[in-house]
Amino acid sequence: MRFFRDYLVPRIIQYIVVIFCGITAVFFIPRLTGQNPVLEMIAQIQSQGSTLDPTAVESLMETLKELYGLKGTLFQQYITTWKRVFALDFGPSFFQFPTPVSELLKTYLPWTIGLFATSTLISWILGNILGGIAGYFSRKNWSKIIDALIMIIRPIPHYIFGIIVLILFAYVWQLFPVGGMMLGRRTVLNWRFIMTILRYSFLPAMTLVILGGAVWFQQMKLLVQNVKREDYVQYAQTGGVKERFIIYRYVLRNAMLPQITQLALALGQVFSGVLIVEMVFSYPGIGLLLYRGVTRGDYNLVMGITVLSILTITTAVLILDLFYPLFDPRIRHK
Amino acid sequence: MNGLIEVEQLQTFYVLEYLGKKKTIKAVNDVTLSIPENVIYGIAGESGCGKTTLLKALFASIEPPLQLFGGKVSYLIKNNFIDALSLNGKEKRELRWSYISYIPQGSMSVFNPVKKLKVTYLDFLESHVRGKAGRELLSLARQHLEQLGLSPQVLDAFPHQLSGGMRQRIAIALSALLKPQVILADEPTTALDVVAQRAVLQLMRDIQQEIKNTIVLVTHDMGIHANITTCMAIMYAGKIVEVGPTQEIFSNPLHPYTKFLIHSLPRIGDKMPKKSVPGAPPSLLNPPSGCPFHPRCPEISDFCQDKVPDLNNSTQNHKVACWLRRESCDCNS
Amino acid sequence: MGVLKDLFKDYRFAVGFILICFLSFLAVASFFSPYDPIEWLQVPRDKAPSWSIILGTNSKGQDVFWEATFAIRNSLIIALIAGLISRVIAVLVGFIAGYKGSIYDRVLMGITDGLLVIPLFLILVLVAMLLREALTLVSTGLLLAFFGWAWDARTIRSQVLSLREREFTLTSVLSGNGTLSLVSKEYLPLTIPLIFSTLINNIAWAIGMEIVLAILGLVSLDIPTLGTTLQWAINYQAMLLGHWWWILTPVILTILLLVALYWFSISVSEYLDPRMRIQRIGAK
Amino acid sequence: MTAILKARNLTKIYSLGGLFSRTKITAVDRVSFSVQPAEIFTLAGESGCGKTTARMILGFEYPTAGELLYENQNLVELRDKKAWFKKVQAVFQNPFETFNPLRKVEDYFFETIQNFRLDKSMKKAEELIEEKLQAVGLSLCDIAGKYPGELSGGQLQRASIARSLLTNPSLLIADEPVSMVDASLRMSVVNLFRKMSDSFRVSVIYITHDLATAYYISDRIAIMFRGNIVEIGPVDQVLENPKHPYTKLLIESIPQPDPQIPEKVPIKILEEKEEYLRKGCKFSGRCPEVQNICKQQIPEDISLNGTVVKCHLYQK
Repeated sequence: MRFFRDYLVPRIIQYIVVIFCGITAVFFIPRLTGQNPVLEMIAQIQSQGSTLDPTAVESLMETLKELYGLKGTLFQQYITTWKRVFALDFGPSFFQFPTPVSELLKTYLPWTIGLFATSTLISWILGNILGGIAGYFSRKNWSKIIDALIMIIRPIPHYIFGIIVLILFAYVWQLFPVGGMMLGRRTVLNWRFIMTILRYSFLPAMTLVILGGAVWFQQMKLLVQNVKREDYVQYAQTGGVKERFIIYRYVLRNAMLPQITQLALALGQVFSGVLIVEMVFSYPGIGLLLYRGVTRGDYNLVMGITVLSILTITTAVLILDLFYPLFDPRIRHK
Repeated sequence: MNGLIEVEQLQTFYVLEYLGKKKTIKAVNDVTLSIPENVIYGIAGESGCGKTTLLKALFASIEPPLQLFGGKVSYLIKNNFIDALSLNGKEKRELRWSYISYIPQGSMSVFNPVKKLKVTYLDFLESHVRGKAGRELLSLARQHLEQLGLSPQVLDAFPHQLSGGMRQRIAIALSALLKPQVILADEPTTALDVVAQRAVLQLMRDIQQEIKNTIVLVTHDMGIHANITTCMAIMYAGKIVEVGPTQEIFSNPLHPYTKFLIHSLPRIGDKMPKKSVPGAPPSLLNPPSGCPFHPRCPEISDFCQDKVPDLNNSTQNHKVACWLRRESCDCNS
Repeated sequence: MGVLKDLFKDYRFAVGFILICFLSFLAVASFFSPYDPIEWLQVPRDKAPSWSIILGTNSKGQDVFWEATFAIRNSLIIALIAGLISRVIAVLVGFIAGYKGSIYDRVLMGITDGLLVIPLFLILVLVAMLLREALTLVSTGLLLAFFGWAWDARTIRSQVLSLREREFTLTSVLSGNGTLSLVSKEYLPLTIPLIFSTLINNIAWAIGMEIVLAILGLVSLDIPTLGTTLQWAINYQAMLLGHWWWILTPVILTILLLVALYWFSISVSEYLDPRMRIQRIGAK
Repeated sequence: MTAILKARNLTKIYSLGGLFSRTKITAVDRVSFSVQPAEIFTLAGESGCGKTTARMILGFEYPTAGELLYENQNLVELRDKKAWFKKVQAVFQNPFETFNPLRKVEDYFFETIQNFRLDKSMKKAEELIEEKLQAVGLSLCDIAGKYPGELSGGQLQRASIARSLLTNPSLLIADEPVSMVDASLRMSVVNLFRKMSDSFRVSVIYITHDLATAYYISDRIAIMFRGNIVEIGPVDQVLENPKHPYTKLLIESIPQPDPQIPEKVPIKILEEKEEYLRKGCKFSGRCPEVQNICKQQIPEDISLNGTVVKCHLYQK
């Protein structure tokens, strides 16, 4: 039971605290900027030429405040925000009035989750195994070549790399569709539908796997080169233990541990990468939704996406933290 | 009387190349040694005298930056000598642990931290013993531990759950698992406290008596040599300065450095003022000319500086490398 | 100069250094640009690159080459502001959490981990959305600085934690050094390489993030930066209309700049790595 | 004469594990001793208890309970650390870690002088440093402009001692100062402590697990086992005829450099963690002269003509 109290309870408390701080930050930061989205909205409407008499402006102001959850004192607004978070209802979206934000999110979120989960997993596994092998045989030529290649890919940001892939594969070689996939009402699970999903999600997934994989490759290579010098690896080598055992049971097995914590810490950034790549390829996920919401100044939608992302990421981090003891007995058995 | 391992004029130096400058450290500088069978052979010397490098050469694991500059190390296997340093990777790997095994200095991180000790034992066994199932090998390991007076359920624990002393004894038991002809131990007890050290030495003595093999024990602590080794060699600046039965070396030390090593350390019950060796330890980068000890030797004479003394018999098997001992050697013992 | 000679032995430093010099030369060249960075229709539109107009012209009627020089300069300004200010925050948080420990450590690290886990990108977007047009170069830099320190504060803290355990900390305290002189005399020389490499990585991150903000239309679009030039190119369907030179210029410049910065930082931080410096002292 | 340092029931308890776990290890358990001026007092024993006590004396850690009196002023309430460091200095175990590898060794000397405002002029400062270096058998030209990497272990340790002498402390804590120094050079450093306590009137707290060097230079000794002082008294009495079974075991286990000594009787080894949490006398698990009272009741301190033993065997 000590393990439960020592390891789990602090993690769960941290999970709740982070969500609380996240939501509070999302609540306060916009208000700190001193900008009032309602005035912004009215200015936008008036700039489009329709003149409103003062009473209409007054009532519009009231309804907008209501929709934005800006009614009453700061504390009341804070409470309404939390009510919205728990009910997962973020009010109506503006650029697709009156559909509620939660409706939009319900249709677009599964796509992002699918892309995010598969690409992160593939890039993590691929990057670690390749990095591990390259790290172990670091003197061989092929590992030096891959290293040089990765050195070029690693610094390129998601958006730029996405653009290059898009230009090459969609425009120049025309292998993949340029635009995004339109979401039909019914998602019927037949073979043709799955093929279209694959065709549309291949480029974004490839971009994410390459970029993510490069990061994991480099970190794993460095870790393996350090673990190779550890006493227990040298001792196993002096003991004439088969090389196969040494690579998998000693080197990769130990070098993998810090990579799990690193994955948990980097999830926030990886998720941002996913959103950016979705914008480049107009992949029908919440990244695209974000792009449209931002360009049209739809606060409710952006607020909803932010809150939802915080919940997804912190839950994913908690799950990863709970998995970690399975791999590291030093935590399980104090 | 040729021994189990023969070392002839061995020269292994570290070649360090840094920003264009090449530096060679003469760690083992022309050493000739014969390690007999069924004995605990001690190698004494301070840090930086090359004893660990000599051990690496004995274990035939010479990897860059350490390079062989001359001489031979040969193992006696089924009574014919084979040149250990010219073995290829596969042959070396087979000999490891079945013919020659190794006890590490600190056992802090010698075992795979994320696996139970029994998995590490199985790794060693499966790499050398063919045709036996895992369960059989495991019972072999448990039996081996019981024989040595260690509780077998230790195998079900993780390394971090055991104390330093216990981990070191598991490492020693592991080194004797396949009953090798030779076990090399590099300062096995430095990291331990006196009581745990006594248990470790006790275990090594039991193993040697049971398998009747040779344990080469390297340590700077003369007390341990007196306590456990049968014969020993003393190294200084990459060379052997004195070699012989432990009884003789302690009762009648010949080389001035050996005298210092034995008499300069304090003992409970003896308040006599003790003086340490004057001067500073020699640099292996450019060792002093002639006898390496001459800059610090109280009984120095003129030709000590120019000619390197070789090992010369003072009595039947008690040799010393010192010019003064040559002439005035009355060999009355 | 001996230092440069040693560094140039490493091909990554050579490539990185030369590229950085070339790009900063371009940035400086922007001061001598014959064209005004913001004015439209200064040159005939949509001309393909030719000898007289090296990189051709864009649909806004501007010379792509001179626009690019402004773009590099402005992006570098934003990135430098973001990088330097976030270093100050990261070093402060890292050293206080690492050295003071106990409550400071728990509180500061709680905030940092919180910031790490939350997708900062989204909060950044939220704030930028509200500031909308008011985002000049400096305010974008400050915004990026405010969100860019969490990751490095964590790495700096772990290094300070390990330094605190080392015995020379005790010697220094016993020699009468207060916390400030201890940190500056004992820890800074050992952490400078880490701070330097995190600075370069942060600059690269800031450049990448500025591009995304521009694509989202959250920075004022008339100030030319690598992001805004790319945004205009995409808006005017440069790719579809075949004006490849307009869209590729910012993309390739960004890649060159980021690869150069990355290689430069890797080789320099390896050279400054304490273990290497100790060896160099030994080899003297 | 009055002792310069008195410890009364000094206790330090560490809680392991995360925020909520309450597994506690008492590293220092109600330790009391006193150090006379110009005396070498040894804290011997395996457990890290000696090191923790030293850190508490230096003020790097605060005791959970008990008092530390320096000239009858409780150190725990002392706020002005710098003034305290003028009176107490320390020498550490690993000479290669004592000085920052990227800074010159001499910087520490000049800093100590500046920070404690010992000498205004540069010339006077150099003279003071030269004087202290001579006392340890070195000279300023040996270490001038040199980095730690360019000096040997023995030289670094001597330099560390010289630095600690600059402020003419009245108390010096030597935390296993010779365990990392070559055996052949060890005595030259050990003799230094004797010379310092005689000529500079410095009291030395010598922390070690090497009883032989302790016997050679110290005046009084305390044997510690799992956080308790089990035996304390003049070094000749304690080491020449030990009373506590653990002290006997320690002395008997030291390998003597003399092959004639007969082999020792095999002993039983217990897991360390078990012993910390054990009820009654912590040594009862493996004590050859154990009685059943030892397992229930913690023994009190019994004084036998100058030596104080914590063992039921000597219960009146």
